[in-house]
Formats: sequence, structure tokens, C-alpha cells
Amino acid sequence: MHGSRSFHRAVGLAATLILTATPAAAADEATLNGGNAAWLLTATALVLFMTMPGLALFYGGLVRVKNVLSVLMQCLAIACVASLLWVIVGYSLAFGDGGGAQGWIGGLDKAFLAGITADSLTGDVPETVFVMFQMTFAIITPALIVGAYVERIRFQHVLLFSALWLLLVYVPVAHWVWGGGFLMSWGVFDFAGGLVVHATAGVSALVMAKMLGARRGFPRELTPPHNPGLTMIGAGMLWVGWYGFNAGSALAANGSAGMAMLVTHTSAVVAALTWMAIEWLKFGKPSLVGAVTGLVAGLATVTPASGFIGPVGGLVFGVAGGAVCYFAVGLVKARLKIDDSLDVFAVHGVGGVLGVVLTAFFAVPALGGLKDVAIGEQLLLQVLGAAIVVAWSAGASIVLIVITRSVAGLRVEPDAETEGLDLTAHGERSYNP
Amino acid sequence: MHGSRSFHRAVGLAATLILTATPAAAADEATLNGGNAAWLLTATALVLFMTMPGLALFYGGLVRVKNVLSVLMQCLAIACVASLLWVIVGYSLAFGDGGGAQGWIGGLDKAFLAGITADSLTGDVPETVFVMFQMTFAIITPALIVGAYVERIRFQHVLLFSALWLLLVYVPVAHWVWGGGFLMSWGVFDFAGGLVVHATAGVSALVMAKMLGARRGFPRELTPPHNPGLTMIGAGMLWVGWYGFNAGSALAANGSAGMAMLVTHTSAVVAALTWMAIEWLKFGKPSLVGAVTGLVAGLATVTPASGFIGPVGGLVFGVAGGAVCYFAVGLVKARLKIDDSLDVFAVHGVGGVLGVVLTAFFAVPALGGLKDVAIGEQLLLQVLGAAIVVAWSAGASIVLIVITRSVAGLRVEPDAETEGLDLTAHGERSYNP
Amino acid sequence: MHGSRSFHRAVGLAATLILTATPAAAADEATLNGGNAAWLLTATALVLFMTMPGLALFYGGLVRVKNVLSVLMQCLAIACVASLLWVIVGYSLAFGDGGGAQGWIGGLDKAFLAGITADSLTGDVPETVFVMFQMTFAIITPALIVGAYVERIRFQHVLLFSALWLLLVYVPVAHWVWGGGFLMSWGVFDFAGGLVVHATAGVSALVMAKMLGARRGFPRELTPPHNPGLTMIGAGMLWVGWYGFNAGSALAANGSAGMAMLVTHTSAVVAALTWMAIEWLKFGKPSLVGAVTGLVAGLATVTPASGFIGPVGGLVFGVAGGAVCYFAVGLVKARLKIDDSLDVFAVHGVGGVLGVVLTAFFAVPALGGLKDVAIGEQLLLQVLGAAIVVAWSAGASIVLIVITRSVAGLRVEPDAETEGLDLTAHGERSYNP
Amino acid sequence: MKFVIAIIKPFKLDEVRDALTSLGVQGLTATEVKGFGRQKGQTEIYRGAEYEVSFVPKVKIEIAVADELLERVLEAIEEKAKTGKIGDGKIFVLDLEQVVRIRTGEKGNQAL
Amino acid sequence: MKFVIAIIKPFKLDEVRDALTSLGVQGLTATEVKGFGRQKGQTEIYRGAEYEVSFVPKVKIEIAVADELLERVLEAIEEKAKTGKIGDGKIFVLDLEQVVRIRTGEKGNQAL
Amino acid sequence: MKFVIAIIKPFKLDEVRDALTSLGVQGLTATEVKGFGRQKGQTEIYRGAEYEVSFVPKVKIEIAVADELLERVLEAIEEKAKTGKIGDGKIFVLDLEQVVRIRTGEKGNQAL
Ligand SMILES: Nc1ncnc2c1ncn2[C@@H]1O[C@H](COP(=O)(O)OP(=O)(O)O)[C@@H](O)[C@H]1O
Ligand SMILES: Nc1ncnc2c1ncn2[C@@H]1O[C@H](COP(=O)(O)OP(=O)(O)O)[C@@H](O)[C@H]1O
Ligand SMILES: Nc1ncnc2c1ncn2[C@@H]1O[C@H](COP(=O)(O)OP(=O)(O)O)[C@@H](O)[C@H]1O
Repeated sequence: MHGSRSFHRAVGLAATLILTATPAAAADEATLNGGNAAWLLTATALVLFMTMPGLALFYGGLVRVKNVLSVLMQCLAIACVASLLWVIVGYSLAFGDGGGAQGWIGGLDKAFLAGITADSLTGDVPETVFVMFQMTFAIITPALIVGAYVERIRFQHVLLFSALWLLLVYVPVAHWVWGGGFLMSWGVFDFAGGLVVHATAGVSALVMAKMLGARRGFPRELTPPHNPGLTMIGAGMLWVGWYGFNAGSALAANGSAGMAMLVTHTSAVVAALTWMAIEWLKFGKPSLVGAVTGLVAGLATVTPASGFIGPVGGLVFGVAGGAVCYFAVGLVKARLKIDDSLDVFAVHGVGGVLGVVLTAFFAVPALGGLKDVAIGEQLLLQVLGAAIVVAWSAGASIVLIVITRSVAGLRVEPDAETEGLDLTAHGERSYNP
Repeated sequence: MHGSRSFHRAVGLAATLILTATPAAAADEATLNGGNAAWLLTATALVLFMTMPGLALFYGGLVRVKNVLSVLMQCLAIACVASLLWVIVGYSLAFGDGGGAQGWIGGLDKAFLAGITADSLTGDVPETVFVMFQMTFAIITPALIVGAYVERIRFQHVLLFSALWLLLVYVPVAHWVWGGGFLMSWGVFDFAGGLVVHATAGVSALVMAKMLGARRGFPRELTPPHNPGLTMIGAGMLWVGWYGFNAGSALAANGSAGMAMLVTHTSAVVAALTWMAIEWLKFGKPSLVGAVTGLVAGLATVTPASGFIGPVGGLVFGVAGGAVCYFAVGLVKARLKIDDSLDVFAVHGVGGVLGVVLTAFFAVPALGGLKDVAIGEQLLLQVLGAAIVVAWSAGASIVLIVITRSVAGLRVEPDAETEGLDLTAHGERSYNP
Repeated sequence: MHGSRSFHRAVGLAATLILTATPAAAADEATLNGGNAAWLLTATALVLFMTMPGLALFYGGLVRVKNVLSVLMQCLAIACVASLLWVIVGYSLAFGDGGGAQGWIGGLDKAFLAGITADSLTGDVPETVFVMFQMTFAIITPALIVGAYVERIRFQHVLLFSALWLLLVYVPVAHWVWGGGFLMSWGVFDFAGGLVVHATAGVSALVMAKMLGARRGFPRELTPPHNPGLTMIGAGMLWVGWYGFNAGSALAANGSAGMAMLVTHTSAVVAALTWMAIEWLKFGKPSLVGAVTGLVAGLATVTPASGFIGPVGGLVFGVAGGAVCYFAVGLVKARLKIDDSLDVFAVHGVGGVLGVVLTAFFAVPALGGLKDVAIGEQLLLQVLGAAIVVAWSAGASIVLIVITRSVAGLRVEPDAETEGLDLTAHGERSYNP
Repeated sequence: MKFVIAIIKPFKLDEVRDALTSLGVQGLTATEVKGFGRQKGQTEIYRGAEYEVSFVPKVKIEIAVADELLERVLEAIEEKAKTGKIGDGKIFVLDLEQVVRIRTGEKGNQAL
Repeated sequence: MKFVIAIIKPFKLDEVRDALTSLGVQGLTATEVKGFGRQKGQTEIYRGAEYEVSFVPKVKIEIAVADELLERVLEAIEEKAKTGKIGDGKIFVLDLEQVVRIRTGEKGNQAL
Repeated sequence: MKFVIAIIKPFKLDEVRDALTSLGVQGLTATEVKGFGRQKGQTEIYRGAEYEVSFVPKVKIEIAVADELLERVLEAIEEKAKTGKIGDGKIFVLDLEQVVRIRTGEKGNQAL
């Protein structure tokens, strides 16, 4: 179905640059581009900032006061574990040379970053910087899942699950889409991680929430987000950091990065306004928590498309992302009755997949996009790519949770849940006047 | 009065670069400079960070606990609306080709960013990045005005007023000063927005505060800022972000940017120390809220001059900005009895205009500056430019508020004001233990 | 003992670049590198962000609620005073030409930044940017000491002590190690400030804590950190900012910067995990405050080595930094019974010196490093360098405190300490509901 | 002596205090509390989920008064705290057996 | 009338309130307090230093009730607030001399 | 039994609690409150505007005690909470009719 034509199709700047980094191709032409390196160094800092402290605060403000520190701790610990694994094998499996298995997974040639020196290049940027930039993606993706299991999960399980999930879900999918794997060969478009980041995390979050069960008292007895202001600070940081996420994915300080920043920003603000408008119509008041949720939905939705579409695409992605994710939130909570506590699936899973599909349309020049493809064919590719990633994420997560829950226990005791994880899991209290 | 000599005078790096971007001039010479693009991408992120969440927190900490979320929401909503308008017509009207009306306003040729591709350049940076960088200025300027109307304004009015104000005040003034309009032709110096940003926002804030009326119980029954720590976090973010604001306005990663950063920083710290010293002498204690207000005053004051002066200029701007704004705060509140609640006029309006005027002196090489102009003539230009911008901002704001208050209502009901805007306008509470 | 061989030894990229900036050497070759300039501008913003508001929040969360604002104020005031002094004489004494005394101290030729224009270069970056980048180091170093004296010191004393300490300790040590002084000539390795920043601040903190005496009720009656979440926000900012600190110290956007970022990050996460593991084993629970303390310990430890070691070095530095600093904390508090309140010595002093010593091993290629030196010889140099800096910091601090305490008084009155410094020194309260 | 406990709307605190002061009351103690009564809390909506907030912020003031001042104190609170809208609150009067001023050791009416 | 003060575990508040409401109690006032008793606070450890936290978060509820409702109120609180574990709390009953509803000026049982 | 309410300076809480414990008091409940009295709050100045803060942070402790312990409890609080400076606070004694320990259902002196 995906013959040689799509196999050889150009797959976006990111892909090209990575390909040129393979020994043979890069040897003759690659020299360091200082401007690109400067921007990628910066983008790396911005993406780390998204998780630490951005996402941690975004999530921390939404839970009850007795679980704030546990959320911060989960994000921090995941960042540490994911970074360590990335250095040890993650980067190598995602971006190393997989030899015969290259379609499925990279190799172990770069385990412990072997052979990577200060002089190594990926395209025209230092490979060290590329390793770091990609690491920040490997940090935030499992951290996104935190939103599904807050307020009731065992900390041991967070660590074990996140570590295995990184290796079993994130790393392979990153390889498939960006590291030279089969989805990349097919020509599936995913500029900055609609599939690799948002779909994997969103789908696994739903699986986790279902298998873990709802929080005690869900939905009737829960209290409102304890500190919407904290959530808004986190959202601001996510927003700024997302510039690095999407515009950094151009791996260059050029117009492609600029356009990615522009459409990212446009989608974000339009999605926030869309969410606000829906709430205003339905409840008579737009809420801050709603507006920032819309903002994040707009950011997640545009992520896969950010390097391929133009400003008008950005507007459309914003409206779509804001509205669809809004209704997805209600669907999961009210219909499916799954306590995906902070709506990871509805915002990231749905937003990411939606964006991947919409990309097929708005990437074409007729709709302001930058890629010369046939909508129909590309749509098939995008849908197929999304289906595979969703299926893999769901399947692997189920298997993983079945295993990890027998090893590390899934849920804390009811008493500990009542008392709150801050005290029972970490021995700390979030506020001591 | 300003004959051909001043008409043709060089008007600073920013201007030059923009001019070279006009089709004819740019065609032959412009190629992408990666270093400059990298810095401008970064600066854009920094300036967004100033508003989201910097300014929001700075303001949020100063209000009463029942209005915190409403302030965050106002800043966020303004950021969204301004961004959207910028994409639709703002950028085009400010920086597009105005044809015969170019002295007054740009054209609609770039509405919806038509014709801007990933390859378009402004000077030697991608035009997409220039669009984004300028957008962050268009975001923060109406957001600055929030400080004048907190705790009592209708949210509908915030949206409507900010949208119209952006088009009627910000966009034209940006065009006059930076986009090829008449103030730019005359040679008025305003490197990073003493007029375009601070004077417009500050003056309009005063008008708004006056027309809206004081908060109930002003001044006797108000309570102190509910969370000075939040204000200080916001100030730190504003400070860091201001590096992008001023040094980014060089539109290049060079010594001009470096010098702008240096004088910006110098003015900020000296102004903070000045404010501290005055409080210490007057009240026996320097306060944190005072110190950070001084800091922001120093930053606002040096903004118009930041690309034109040297380190010694930075020291003088700091002392002047800190001291003059200090006394302006007292003047507005105690003498004029206008409840410009968070001192937008005294800090930004006064600081911005003061800086514009002082620029005439310290831009000359004799006083460490970088511009080869005659002080007297330049002073006239600066004063005239300031007068025009102040008059326009005041006049247009009055007209706007008269209109918008009949359409969207200005103030919330007394009961809602007593209850707080968080609950009544957004249905949320800032802290739920 | 350190003959001509080590005198002429290459001393790392930072040193080389600085050397080339001396008039004679630089004249012919230096031209602006935009990519490097872009990254250094960014790194400067990142390092300012570490103090404002990063460190301020990190420390602010650890104190009692009645002293939060005083901690923020101390950090802010130090930032202002240090910046001002840096412009006036600090930069010149650290990096100016010391003539015959160059081994010991720079000259006054660049006082008030005389002669530095927008065109001046340091290596291939604008000297203005270099001045700013170095200034952010001069800001954070005295601010680190805040952790030793919180909750009981007079604000006057903070100002006076910090100002003099900057001139008497920071500036000379910066000159010795980075500015062409004798430690640089000997070839002591200190990439980003294990000696210049962490050892000086850590040792002086211990001296200060001892001479100032413990807080009333120490250790029995103290209450837990009032807001660990604030500390974690600060830690996240320190982490992100540290990318600028260490990778910025390459003074270039290249693989050296990339490698510095990589090893910095690796050491940080491993140290956080190490600290968590120790707490888990000892107390059955890992705490958030512990984890972020470990993180900072890992960052401090790797700082001197960050430009010289490889990924494996990063792993080892992390384990060592996390574990050694953990036990140092206990040692100082429980054994020495010194109320170094926020563990500045144990984390920064011990971490910094440990890192300087370990650098001798892991800088060599056999252990993944980038420097071609003999371990034994380099170890001697590192130990000697550390000993000299430690001794100078301790001695100078003792003398300084003896003087400043007679001029500005060391401690607040017992009643003020009980009441809290927020109200008594600044007339503000951190939270007014 | 009597121990008066009044639950009032938070923004009425200053007015009530001023009225009491002018009656000669020298001290009182205020506490932030959450009230449950006929006045219902707002329904808050976050991401579509409704949270019924049944408690409303109130301020409790406690005042120890001499018997002869009681009536005027009750009247003053009633008058100043009243908005006429639901949720204005309640006043409770308990008997107070003894009072001690810690600083001086004074007892009874002296200590008020 | 009686003035009932109950100190309970915070997460029992909603259950107790519901039980009281179904008895006909129309209002009550809740306050966050810190309790000291047989139940010991957790020891918190920060950077190796141990902090003994002797106070435990509790909620205090105050309910003014008519005499005839007292017994049932006490039973309801006892039943709902009980977990059987240490720290369940206490109920205190004081005599209540007078009640005023501020909004209407009603007094006594009417005002409850 | 008596219900003792003491308003004290916040930093005296631990000392008072220790003293009461050594008298055999097994429990007490503490609340953060704001006091208004002879001691005036500091004037706070923000951006030149003066805010008169009339309330001062205090801690309220409530202790149910057996009659025979009352005197010693009062003395202990007085002694420990006293600094001799204005604002040391007050102790109020009310009659306590009944006590229930929720966990066990014990009543009266047993339940204290
Ligand atoms: N029986 C009661 N016991 C204790 N507090 C009560 C009681 N009834 C009401 N309150 C307090 O008085 C407040 C106001 O009561 P509510 O019934 O809402 O309005 P109103 O007093 O106007 O009838 C409540 O929020 C609660 O704090
Ligand atoms: N004598 C007392 N006076 C006031 N409050 C008390 C008294 N004894 C206990 N309390 C309150 O009741 C709570 C529970 O008491 P505790 O002794 O811990 O458990 P239990 O009630 O199960 O014996 C305490 O935290 C405290 O708030
Ligand atoms: N009549 C009163 N009723 C209730 N509380 C009171 C009364 N008088 C004083 N207080 C409380 O006691 C505290 C101390 O009283 P104050 O008059 O300031 O000092 P002192 O007790 O030393 O005379 C006050 O802040 C207030 O909380």
C-alpha cells in the first residue's frame, strides 16, 4: 500500500537533518551552524522548562491541597528517570542505527552515548545538543501521563511504570516517526510530536486511568482545583516552552522555525478563545481553568502540523482543537465515567490525533501549507500512522500495567488516599504556616 | 518644522532593518542570518514570558485575594485577543505598506499574513519571526493597562476595549514610530517602545481609571497587596523577559543587542536601589513591593533609549526613573485621587515619556551614547513625538471608552465588586483548601 | 612546583577566548560570531533567571512564613548591589588588565566600563554580552550565601557584607581563575565556577553562619519549610538556568556547549535520584525537598567539570555529588551544630570542591573527558587551587564580618526575630487574605 | 459577663468592629470560618465538571462583654451586619464565668 | 438551647453535615483547626532534620441546636465522625442563652 | 467541667502546650485568629499608600478541663503566655455541660 513513492518521499526538515547525520551522508557536507546550534540549545532549555516546573505546576494546581507535592514529585522523578534511561539506552534505541531492524527500532551502538563527542554533528548542529533536545521530549511525554493517575497511585509504581513505558512505548514510536523507522519511511507527518508525544501519552493515560480506577468519591465528592493560579502559571510556562518544542523541532533558526512558532501561537490563542466562548455560552461565565485548558489543547493539536502549515491553518487548528477537546473532556468524564483526572486523554490524546489527521489537509499549499502532497493519500497515511501508534500505546500500556501492578502495587491504601499522598508517600505538607 | 534633513536621518537599527525589508530594497541583499534569527526567536519567547505569566503574576499579587484569578484571566484573554487581531490585521496595518497613507498607517496587503512564507525576510531575519516578535509587544501593551482597572471592571469590557484599543492606539503608534510612519521619518528615537508601549498604555490607563472611577472604599478601606511574593516572582520574570524586549529590539545578536541588555539591566538595578533608598529615608524600611516597582520603573524608563545610550546613561536613567516614578505614584494617588490601582500611569506612562525625553541627551556620544545628533534638535523631536503620542492615546481612549461603556458596560455591580470578580465573573476561587 | 609547563598549559575554552580578547592578540582575528553571541545573550538571561526569581523562590520556600519576603528582598537587593558594583569596578578588576599585578587582580582601566563600546569583542562575542554574562555570575554568588543567614540577619548587614564580599572575595577569585590570574596560569580547571562560585559562597556561608549564631530555637523548635512547592519551582528554574550557567560558559554555541549541557543535566538527575534513594532507605520515604536538594547538589558538583568531562563523567559526578552532599548536610547540622540554615556549605561548598577535585580524574580522555592532562599532576593543581580559594574565602569572610558587624550590626533583636523579618525589616506580610 | 459569638459576612467586619469600638468594646477576636445554612454556595464548574460548594466564607467574631453592655452590643452587630439578604448570619450569646487578662493577671470585668 | 462544638477529622465533614441536615439542622459553622491529643502528628524530615509536628489538622464544627434536638445531634455526629481510630475527636456541649438571626432580628429557637 | 478559651501570642503556643501537658491535660485545639485590642497593628506601606492593619495575628486555644484542674490550667497559661507587653491576650472560662469522645462514646470527665 505504501510503495516506493511514499518510501522515498521527503519527510520534513527534521527527518532530512537526521538522515544526513548517518555517517556516510554527513561526512562530506556537515559543518556546524552556530545560529542553528544557538537556537537548539535555547529550545532545549525551553522544553525542559515545560516540565520543570511548567507541567508540574499546571497539574499541581488542579489537584487537592493534600496531593500537590506528590504531583510535583512525580514529575520530577519521571524527569530524572527518563533522562537517565535516555542516556543509557533510550537515545540509542530511538536514533541509533538499527541495522536490519531499523524499521522497528534503533540499535545499541550509542548506548551510554558511546562515540558521541563534542565534535559529533546531527545535520549541522552538535549531536550532544540533539541528544539533549530529544531528551526533553522523552522527559515530558511520560510526565504528561501523571495527570491520569494523580491522588491515588503508589510512587513506586510511577517510577517503574514510567521507566518501562519510556522504553516500550516512547522510544519505539520516536524511532518509527523520527528515527528512521517505518512510519518515517512511509512519510507520515508528525513535526513535533502529535503521535510521538501526545497520542502515546494520551492513550496510555486513558488505559491507566481505567485500570487504576477512579479516585474515592469520584465524581461527586471531589473538590475544585485547589489553586487555579498555579495552573495558570504552569500554562504560561508551557506556552513559552512550546515555542522551543515546536519551533525547536525545525532544528534550525530559520523561517521554518519562525512559521512553526507563528502557527503554534495562533492555534493556542484561538483554542483558548474557543474554549472560553463555549463556556460562556453554556455557563454564562468563562473560567480561567477552562481558558488555559483550551490553550493547551490548541498547542497539542497544532504540534504535529507546526512545521507544515501556514497561518490560516493555525487558525483552523485552534478552533478545531479547542472545540473537539472541550467535548472530549465531557465525554470521558460524564459518559465513559473514567477518572482520567486531569484530562490527559481528552486534551493530549484527542488533540494530538486530531492534529495528525488535520495535517493531511492543511499541509498542502492550497490551504496555506508547505508540503507538496496529495491530500487523500496523505490522509490515509496520517490515519494509518495514528491508528498504529494508538493501538501500540494502548496494547503496550495494558501489558505493562498488568506486570507493574503485580510488582509494585498500583494504588495506595484507602487511608493514605484520604490522608493525601503528600504526607503518606513523601512525609511532607505543602503548606506549613 | 521637521524638514528633509530630519526626514532622511538614520533612525536606528530597527528602522533600517525594517526599511530594507521593503520589496525593492531587500531583494538583492537580504540573506538569512542564523545567529540573528536564533536570538530573535529567543527574544520572542522572552517577551511572551513577560506577559504570560510575568505581568499576570506581578499584577495578581497586588490585588485582593478575591480578584486574583480575574487579573490572570484578563491578562490571558488580552494576550489571546491581541494575538488574533495581530494575525488578522494588526501586523499588516503596523508594518505593511501603507502606500500614500504610509505616514499614518500601513496597508492591508498583509492582512491574515498574506504572502508571508517561511522564506520571507525582514532584514536578515525571517519575517515570520519578526511578526511573532512584534506580536509579543502587541500582547503586553494592552495587558499593561489591566493594572488601572482591576477589581471592578466587567470582563466583557476588557475584551472589547482591549481589542479596539489595539487597533486604534497601539497599531497606529507602532506604525508611526517603527513601521515607516511620520514619527519614524522625523527621526524620533524610540528603541524598544517608550512611546509605542509605555506611553500609550500608561496614558490610556490614567484615562480609564478616571472614567471607570475608584474601587469601592478607595483609598481608606483597601487592604494591602495580598501576596507580595507573587508580585516579586512576576517582577523577576519581567526583568528576564525585558532582556528580550530591549536587546531583542536590535533584531540582531550583536554588540548593539549586548549594549541594550547592559544599559537595560543597569537602569533597572539602579532604579530599584533608588526606590529602596527613598522608602528607607521616608519610612525607615525599604519594602519588597517598593523595590520591584522601582525595578520596573527603571526598565520602562530605559526602554526607549536602550539601543542608543551607554553604561553611564544607564546609571542616570535608573536614578531618574526610580525617583520620578516614585513621586508620580504619590501624585496620582494622593493628589489627583485617581485610582489607577496598580500605578500604570505613574510607572509606565511617566517612565516611558521620561525615558523618551532623556534619550535626547544620553544618545549623544559626549554622554556615552551611540547616535550622532544635536541634543537640542533631538530634544524637540522627542518632546514633540511624546506629546503627539500622549495626546492621541488620551483622546482615542476617551472616545473608545465612551463607546465601549455603552456597548459592554463598564463596571460590575457593587455586590459583585464586594464579592470579588473571581467568583462573580469566572465562577472560580483562587484557593480551595 | 608549578613550572612553566603548567603555566603555558591550555586552560579550557573559556580561558582561551578571554585571552584572545587582550588587545594585541584579538586585533587581527576577532570578528563577531552571531551564533555564539545569540547563545551568550540567551545564557545571560538564563543565569539571571536562576537568581531572579529561581534562587529567591528556592530559598523562600524553605524558611518560615514570617520571613519569606525578607529572603526575596535579600536576593533582589544583592542582585542590584552586585550589578552596580560590577559596572563600576567589578568587571574591570576581574577581567581588566592588571598589568604587573595581573596574577593577583585586574586593573581599573575598565572601571565604569570605560572604553567598552557596542563594537568591542571578547573572543568572537560582543564584550557587552560578556560583561553581562559574567555579571549574572557576580549576582548569584553572593546571593547563594543568603541561605546561611536567613531569618535573623539585619538587612543593612546583608547589603554591606555582600558589597564588600563581592569586591574582596568574588572579584579576586574570578580574576585568579578566569581573568588571567595565577590559578588560570597554573592550569587549574574550573569551567563554570566550582571554585569561583560554589566554593567561595559555600565556605563564606559556613563562616557567616558560625559567626552569626543559630536561629532562636535551633534546632528543636524550628518548623518545617513553609512551602516546599515554592522550593520546587525555584529548583526547576535553577535547573533550566543552569543550562545557561554551564553551557553558556563555553562562550559559544557549539559541541562544547552541548556536551556541557549534557553532563550538567546528567549529573543533576543522577544526584536527585541518589538523594531520593538514600532517603528512601533511611526513612522509608523520598521527600520532594530532599530530591530537589540532591538536584542542586548534582548541579553544583558538575559545574567546575562541565566543559571537560563526558557523559560517563556526568553519571559519576551525580552519584558522588548526591551522596557526599547528603552526608555533609547531616554533618554540619548534627555534628558541627552550625545553623547554616539552608545548607549552603554542605551543598555548594562541598559540592563545588568535590567537583573541582573529581575533575582531575574525569577530564582525561580515558575516563571520557576532553582534556589531555596527567591525572596526578592535575589533581595536585585542583587540590591546591581549591585549598587556596577555600582559605581565602574563609579568611576574608572572617575579617569582613568582624568589620561589618561593628558598622552595621549583625543580628536583629530577639523580638524582631520572633516577629519575623518580613514585618520588622520590610513592613510587609507575605500573605494578606 | 457574656461571651458573644457572631457569624457575619466577611466584608462587614470592619463596620461591625467600628460600631463596637464606639460602644466602648476594647477588644474582640475574629476567625475566618465556613458557613453552612440557608444561603447556598455557588456551583463552580471546572472543565465541565460541576462542584457544589456548600460552604460559604464567613467571619466569626468573639467578644467578651460585661452584662450591661450586652444589649447594645447585640443591637450594634445586628444593625451593622445586616444587608437584608440571606446569609447575614447569627449571633450566639453564652454565659461567661471568668476572664483573665494575661498581661496583668486582672480578672472579671476589669480584664475585658 | 445548646451550643455544640465538635472536633472531627477533616474528611468526615461532609458526611456529618449531611447527617445533621437530615435531622433538620439548618445551619452550622466550620473552622479549620489544629488538634493536639493522643493522636500524634507525623514526624516530618527535611534534609535529614526531624521536625516533630505535634498538631494534627482537624475541623471544628459549631452548631446551635434546640434542646430537644440535642441528643439526636450528638448521636449523629458520633456515628458519622467515628472511624474507631485514635484522633476521632470530641464533642462539647455548652449552654446557649440567646440566638439572634441578623437578617430578620428573630430570636431564640426561631432564629436557629 | 469547664471550657477554657485562651487568646495568646502565636509564638507562645508551644510553651503553653508543654505546660498544660505536664499538668495532665491530654488534649487541646488551636486556631489561628486575628485579634483586635489595645495592641495596635503595624501600619503597612505599599507604594506610598498607608494601610492600617488593625488586626494582629493571635492563636486561640480551646481546652476542656475537669473542674479541679481549672485553677492550675489558668495559672499555667497565664505564666507561660505572659511577656508583660501589650497584646498578651485573654483567657475566657465557660461552663461545659457535656463532653463526648467520639471514638469510644465515653462521656464526661472520662472523655477529656
Ligand atoms: N444553627 C447554626 N449553628 C451554627 N451556625 C449557624 C447556624 N445556622 C446558621 N449558622 C451560620 O450562619 C450563617 C448564615 O446562615 P444562613 O442560614 O445562610 O442565613 P440567614 O442567617 O440569613 O438565615 C451560616 O453560613 C452559618 O455559618
Ligand atoms: N481536652 C480537650 N480540649 C479541647 N480539645 C480536645 C481535648 N482533647 C482532645 N481535643 C481535640 O480532639 C482531638 C482528638 O483527640 P485525640 O486525643 O487525639 O483522640 P481521641 O479523641 O480519639 O482520644 C484533638 O486533636 C483535639 O483537637
Ligand atoms: N473583649 C474581648 N473579647 C474577645 N477577645 C478579646 C477581647 N479583648 C481582647 N481580646 C483578644 O485579646 C487580644 C489581646 O488584647 P489586647 O487588648 O491587645 O492586649 P492585652 O490583653 O495585653 O490588654 C486581642 O488581640 C483579642 O484577640
